[in-house]
Amino acid sequence: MNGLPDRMEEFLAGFFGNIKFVEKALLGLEGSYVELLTILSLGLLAVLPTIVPERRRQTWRRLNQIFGIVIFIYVVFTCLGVFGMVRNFFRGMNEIGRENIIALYYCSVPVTILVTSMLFGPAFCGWICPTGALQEFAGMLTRKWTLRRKLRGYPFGWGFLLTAGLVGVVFLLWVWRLAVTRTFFVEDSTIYWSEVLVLLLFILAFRMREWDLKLRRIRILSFWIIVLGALAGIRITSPVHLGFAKVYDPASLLSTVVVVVGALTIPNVWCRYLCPWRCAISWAARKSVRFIESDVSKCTKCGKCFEGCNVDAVKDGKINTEECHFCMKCVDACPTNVFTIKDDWRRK
Amino acid sequence: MPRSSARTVIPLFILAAHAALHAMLGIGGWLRPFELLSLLLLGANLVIALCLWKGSWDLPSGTCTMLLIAGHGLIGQRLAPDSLTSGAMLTVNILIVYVGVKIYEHLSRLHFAAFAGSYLILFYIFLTRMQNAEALFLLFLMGLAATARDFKLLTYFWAIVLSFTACQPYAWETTFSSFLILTALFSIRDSNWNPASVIFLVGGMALLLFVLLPVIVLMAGEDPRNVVAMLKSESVRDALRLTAVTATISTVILAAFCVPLAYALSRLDFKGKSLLLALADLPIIVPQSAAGLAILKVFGKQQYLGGIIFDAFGIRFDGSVFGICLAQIFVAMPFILKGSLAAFESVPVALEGAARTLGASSFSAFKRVALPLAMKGVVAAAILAWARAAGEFGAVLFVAPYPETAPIAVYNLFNSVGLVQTAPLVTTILLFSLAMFLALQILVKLAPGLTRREGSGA
Amino acid sequence: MTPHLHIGGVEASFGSFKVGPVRIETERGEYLALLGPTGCGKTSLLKCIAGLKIITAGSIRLAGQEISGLPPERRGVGLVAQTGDLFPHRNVRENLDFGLHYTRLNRTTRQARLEKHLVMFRIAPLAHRYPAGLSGGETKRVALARAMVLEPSLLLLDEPFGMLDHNGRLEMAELLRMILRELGTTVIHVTHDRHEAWSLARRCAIMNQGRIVQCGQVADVFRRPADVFTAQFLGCENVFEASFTEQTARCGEARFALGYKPPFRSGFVAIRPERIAVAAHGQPHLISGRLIELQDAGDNLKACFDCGALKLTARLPLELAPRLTLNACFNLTWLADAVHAIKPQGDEGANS
Amino acid sequence: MSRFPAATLIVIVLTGTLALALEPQWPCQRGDSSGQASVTFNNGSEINEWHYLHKGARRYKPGLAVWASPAIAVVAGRPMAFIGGYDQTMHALDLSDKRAVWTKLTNGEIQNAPVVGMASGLDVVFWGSADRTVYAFVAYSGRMLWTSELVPPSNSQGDVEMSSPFFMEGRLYIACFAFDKSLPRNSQRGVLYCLDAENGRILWRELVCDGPTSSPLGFKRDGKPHVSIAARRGLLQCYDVSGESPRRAWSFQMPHETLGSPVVADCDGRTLLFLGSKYGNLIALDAATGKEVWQKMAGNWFDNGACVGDVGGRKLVFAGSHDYNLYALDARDGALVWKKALGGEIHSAPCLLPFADRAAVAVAALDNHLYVLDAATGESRISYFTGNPIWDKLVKGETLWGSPSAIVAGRQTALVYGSFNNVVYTIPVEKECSLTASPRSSASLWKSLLFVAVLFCGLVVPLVVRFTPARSATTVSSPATTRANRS
Repeated sequence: MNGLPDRMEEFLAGFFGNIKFVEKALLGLEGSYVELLTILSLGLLAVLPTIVPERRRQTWRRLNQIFGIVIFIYVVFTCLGVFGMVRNFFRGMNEIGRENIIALYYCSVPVTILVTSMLFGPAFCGWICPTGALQEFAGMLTRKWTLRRKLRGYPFGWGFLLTAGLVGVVFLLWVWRLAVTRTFFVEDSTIYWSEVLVLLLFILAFRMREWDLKLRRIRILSFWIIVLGALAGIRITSPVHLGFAKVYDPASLLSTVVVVVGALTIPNVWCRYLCPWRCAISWAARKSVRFIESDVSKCTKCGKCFEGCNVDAVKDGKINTEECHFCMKCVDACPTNVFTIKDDWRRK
Repeated sequence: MPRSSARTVIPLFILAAHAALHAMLGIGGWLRPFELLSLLLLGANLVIALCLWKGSWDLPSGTCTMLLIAGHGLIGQRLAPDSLTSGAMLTVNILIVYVGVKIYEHLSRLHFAAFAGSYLILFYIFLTRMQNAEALFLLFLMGLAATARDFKLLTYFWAIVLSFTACQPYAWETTFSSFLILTALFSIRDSNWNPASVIFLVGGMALLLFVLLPVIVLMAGEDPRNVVAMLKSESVRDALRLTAVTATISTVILAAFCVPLAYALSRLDFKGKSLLLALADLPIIVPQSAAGLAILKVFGKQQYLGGIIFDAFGIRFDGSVFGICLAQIFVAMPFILKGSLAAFESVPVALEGAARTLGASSFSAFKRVALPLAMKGVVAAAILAWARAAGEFGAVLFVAPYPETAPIAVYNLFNSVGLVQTAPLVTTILLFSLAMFLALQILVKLAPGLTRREGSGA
Repeated sequence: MTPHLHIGGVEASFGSFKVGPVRIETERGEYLALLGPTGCGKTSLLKCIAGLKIITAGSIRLAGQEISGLPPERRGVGLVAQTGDLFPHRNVRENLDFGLHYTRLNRTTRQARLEKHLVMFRIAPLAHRYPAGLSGGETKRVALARAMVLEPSLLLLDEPFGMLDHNGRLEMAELLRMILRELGTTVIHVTHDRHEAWSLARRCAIMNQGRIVQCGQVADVFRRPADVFTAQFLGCENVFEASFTEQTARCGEARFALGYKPPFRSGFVAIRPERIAVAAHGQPHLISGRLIELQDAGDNLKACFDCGALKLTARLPLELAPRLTLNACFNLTWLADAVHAIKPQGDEGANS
Repeated sequence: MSRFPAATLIVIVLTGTLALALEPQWPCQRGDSSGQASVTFNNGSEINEWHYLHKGARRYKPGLAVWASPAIAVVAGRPMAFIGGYDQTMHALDLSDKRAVWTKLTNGEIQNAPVVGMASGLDVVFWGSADRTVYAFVAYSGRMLWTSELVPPSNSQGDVEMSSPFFMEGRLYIACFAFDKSLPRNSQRGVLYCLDAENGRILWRELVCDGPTSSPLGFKRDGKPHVSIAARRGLLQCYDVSGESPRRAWSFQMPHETLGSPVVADCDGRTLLFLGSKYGNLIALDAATGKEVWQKMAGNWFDNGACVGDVGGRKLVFAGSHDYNLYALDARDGALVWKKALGGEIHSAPCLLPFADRAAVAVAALDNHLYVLDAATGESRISYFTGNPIWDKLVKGETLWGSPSAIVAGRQTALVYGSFNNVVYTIPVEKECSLTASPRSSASLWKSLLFVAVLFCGLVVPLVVRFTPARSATTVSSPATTRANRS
């Protein structure tokens, strides 16, 4: 019984064991640990969406996402996944005025993300975020099936229920394995997020049509849990955390697997319902300079934009800015050019 | 696409200048010949030149960026010791230049002035006034870039900057409170406002802040671990439990008597009613210590009434839970009575009349019409009374100093070990009270049936 | 046959204001309009009947049973207040269900009756709305339904048309007629608007300063107001002091034929303004007067004529408008039954 | 050092100590060359539970321990522990009297354990501090014997890392790495120093590598003293130090970076060195040739040194890994004897101790617990909660952490462990202890999962669904209208 999971874990542990290119976050100011490369690379990644050519934009985007994964896994040190980012931001703010370099070290990732979101729109979600990219790549496998479900208005489907059940089984088996092999401790709380995701999948199996948008508000709850956790000094690892840190963390591995498997049934399921950063980013990007303007009068209701959107943020030429990931798929898909990307510095 | 001559000339010129600069520096021995960063800078300039030439970047920001890159080629490396720092600075500077050009082009001169001024002040604060703050400068510059185009955001940004530089020991607290004030100020701007009331508001808020700051500092400044450690202590938990239990019992007793009384007072009119209402406020007027003494004088075990009760039921009030409840009931009574009275008075009598004609007895009408409609006010009053009862110190101290309730525990601890060691306990109690209070408030908000009062016939 | 509702000598006091003694009798299924100006005690009287006010004297008998001593919940009287008085914390359905809760009906019967009334009063689509979200007409309908769902034998309506627009009134009137027709409930309808009363009631009672001044068939009351107040309240602007000789009323210099002999020598004479007509030149006329004021009152023209000592107000058909010029003299005429003699004031009980 | 045996004798007489069981008294980091940080002492005095609290004024850097490992010695008949930390102070603690006998403030953090050895006929504590200085203080009085600054100060100096000293035959070996900002990364200098223990004179210095190093480890082979030292980036080197200047005997490149220091043990007539690396390889080398004997893979880093001991007639190597497991391997061939998963990443070096007449191994893990496991079976015997860290900037696997040390007093064993919460705990393992942690089990996980599930389905989802503003409630599947409504 121990054979396969053991080997799997060992394989993954070997895979994720130590992956950073540099053993410190590169030396910068005064030979200290500084995430300067983060500012550099994230800044570059954020600027890329603004200058890529319109032709084959989605290919560029995928490249950007792959580059984002590489950057986050191999270079960035302070971002321990979405939760760690919130926590580190708080830490960094606390260091301002005392250990300024450490403040920069911890704040650079979240500040860069928020600042680029405020200026260039929520492009981080659609173009850079490694968690989102992972889910998107996984979701490509079941694209046809999920699209059919979406176009039929999320009917109750045995297939979906079955897949949700599969996720649940993966979850429970792994939890059982964690529970019997080792004692459980605080950082593993990411298990709860996976659990919530599994429960969500089950709930959504029956009520997706009615509750999809409503349940997205759980993100806010998730955000506040993490913020309060940061205030209380509780470490909670995120899914995909194991990819960013040097530490192989089975609980994080579990939640990553659940998130990825979940993304097979609902594209970007983590972003939709649980991602705490999404709140902050959509807040920051509300009045961003760069945004997608839609001219509904041109819309022929062909449904192409709705088909393409991974997070169901657009329908019939109207964009729900709170959900939009700025992937610009709708812009590229629209046959009548309903959408235009605008830079408006006067936007208030 | 027709290209203007500037599009062709300027990039080439700057590119040439950059190359010449590097050649000069290289020949003069100022720069290592094939230093990575300088090659990168040249490469970046080439890319931007191409972008400019192709027309996919607008002229002013492109030119400024190229100049900036050239400038970094010249002096950036002298300033920053390593290529990475230099590169990060360059990135942030490009962002600033880009934002600055855009603000200059698209927004008013006032915006640009605010942006440039902010940059200079940040420069002054972080690079001139503070030591070792280059990192912070980078951090805050990014913030400035994001917020500069909106005065409201810029104000918030400056609130953060000033809180974290000028008000350092209380940075979070100041941020929090200034955000509160700013949000309030910004949100009134739209409604019809006049200078007088805004000034009054600001003044009042300043005082409110003065009241709130100690509380906020106490709560934010304490290490959560100390609080947890406090919560783990048996005596503290006992005190908190006792406080919660006695306050709840007192509130229940008060509710059982005062809510019907308030209903009666709101519905009946009789001689001496106003006198009765005035007397009901007496516990507020009487100093707590005096109230405690008064209770002791009547209900003390040695006293007449207290003696009778003790003989008859074996209940003693001084130094027991009953005494605590008694003192709490005494002080909290006006709050629940007045609150419920106001709530019941807001319920139209006609509704009860309607209920009567529909077959409800007067008790039933109270239960099914008056009480549900007044419930929000009644519960708010009960919560207030609960808070008052839980926080009661003076009267309880006289009547029943033991078993310790939370306020008395604070007093005793302060007397024995002093300020520093008492602080975590106070924070604990504060958080506990706040949590209970919020929980009750949320409960009232969320409780079904109580939320649908919008537009009642009041 | 004993009257269904008998109110005999009811008196009640509200502070300094006194109501009564009041005496009203209605038959079963009768629709009685209780007319009176604002503040005359109509609503108070309703409250007395419903039991929300304690009466100090007199008796109220409903279907032969004395109810004045009973608490309101046991009187079986439905009351629809002016504002509707819906319970804001209950939705429409729960509002209707409120009274049923006390009826000891079983659940299915209750449900059935509730559904029936929801449909009957056309409020089924509103069943889950809260009163705060209802319009004025809807509120009234719900209030009416709430009272009627208990099937009271007596329904008291307090200004049911108050605060309604024209369409709302029509709808409401239709509903009330239906109640009258299908449920056979005795209704007392309190209003200050005589048109409202005319449209529904066959009997009406006029109330003034806490007393019933006249009670009778609508046409009767309208044609033959018992006193000056009633006449004026019912829209008769032309009331003049007069002395009577045989069948003639003398009013200053003018004389009017009455068509009957009043039982008193002096008193008042009332001329219905609607019955006054402008006679063509040369036609026989009763009086001539100079037009001093002309006002378009919507469905008629209100014209004031200065006829020497008298100032006559006439309600003329709109078609006359082109013929009427201010300060011109016109000949006025009316039929004999337009004139009604009114007993002098202070002569109590002469007509009752 | 001819005076060494004589001095030992004098001390024995002086202190009345009957059993100082270990022959070379303090030759290594905290313990003997087998890595056992245990000392036995027997003069009848009891060691009771003691929490020594010292709040340093320094702010802590991320990833560094508050306390280094303690060194325990019997000095003047009293069991004493010497421990330094990021408060820059060396504390000499009397474990039976429960008091700090003396403290010495230095100018830099003390990142590693001190060593107690004999010099000038006295028990002397040697330690290195981040002020680039080696201190030698008389153990029982705190009188300064000598100090020696290893690296001259310079303007461009950055962080300094001083290893634990190693005391062998009157000589003190210590490695020092001072980061020089003026130099490129690949021309930094990690240097091994050899000092005269009597007066602190530097006998020789040897450039070991271009980065930080582990603590040096001395052992004897063919009667000749050797010192082995590992560079952080994975180069393990062995020097013959019998002559005037060191001679490199061999070197071995580890598969990846190493954080711990090597330990040595005799095994079947061979002397083996054990060292773990960042990829999770624990490697046994022949100390004579520097050739790999066996290699064993764990799930993650070996963060600290290993520990070797005789358990039930077998020589076992114990090492804790970041995959939460404590591994017990057969020293001869690396066969896995047992492994035990604990509550967190294991960051400390294990330490052997007798516990109820059986060998036990104590190890601290990042879940803030100190575990005592049966050395033969890996069964968990007891665990202690050693407090939450006072700061939360745990950077796992980037530093050497403090490890527990054990002292055996008569039939009773005590663990000394400097925790991250400013406290040095002295824990008598067979007596009542206020820190004893309740055993944890998987049940708590299942319970809390159930709790979360009930909370989520029973409270969160109903509330979220019910109290969602109408704009999203009415436009469930059409965000378009959502936006239209808002605007």
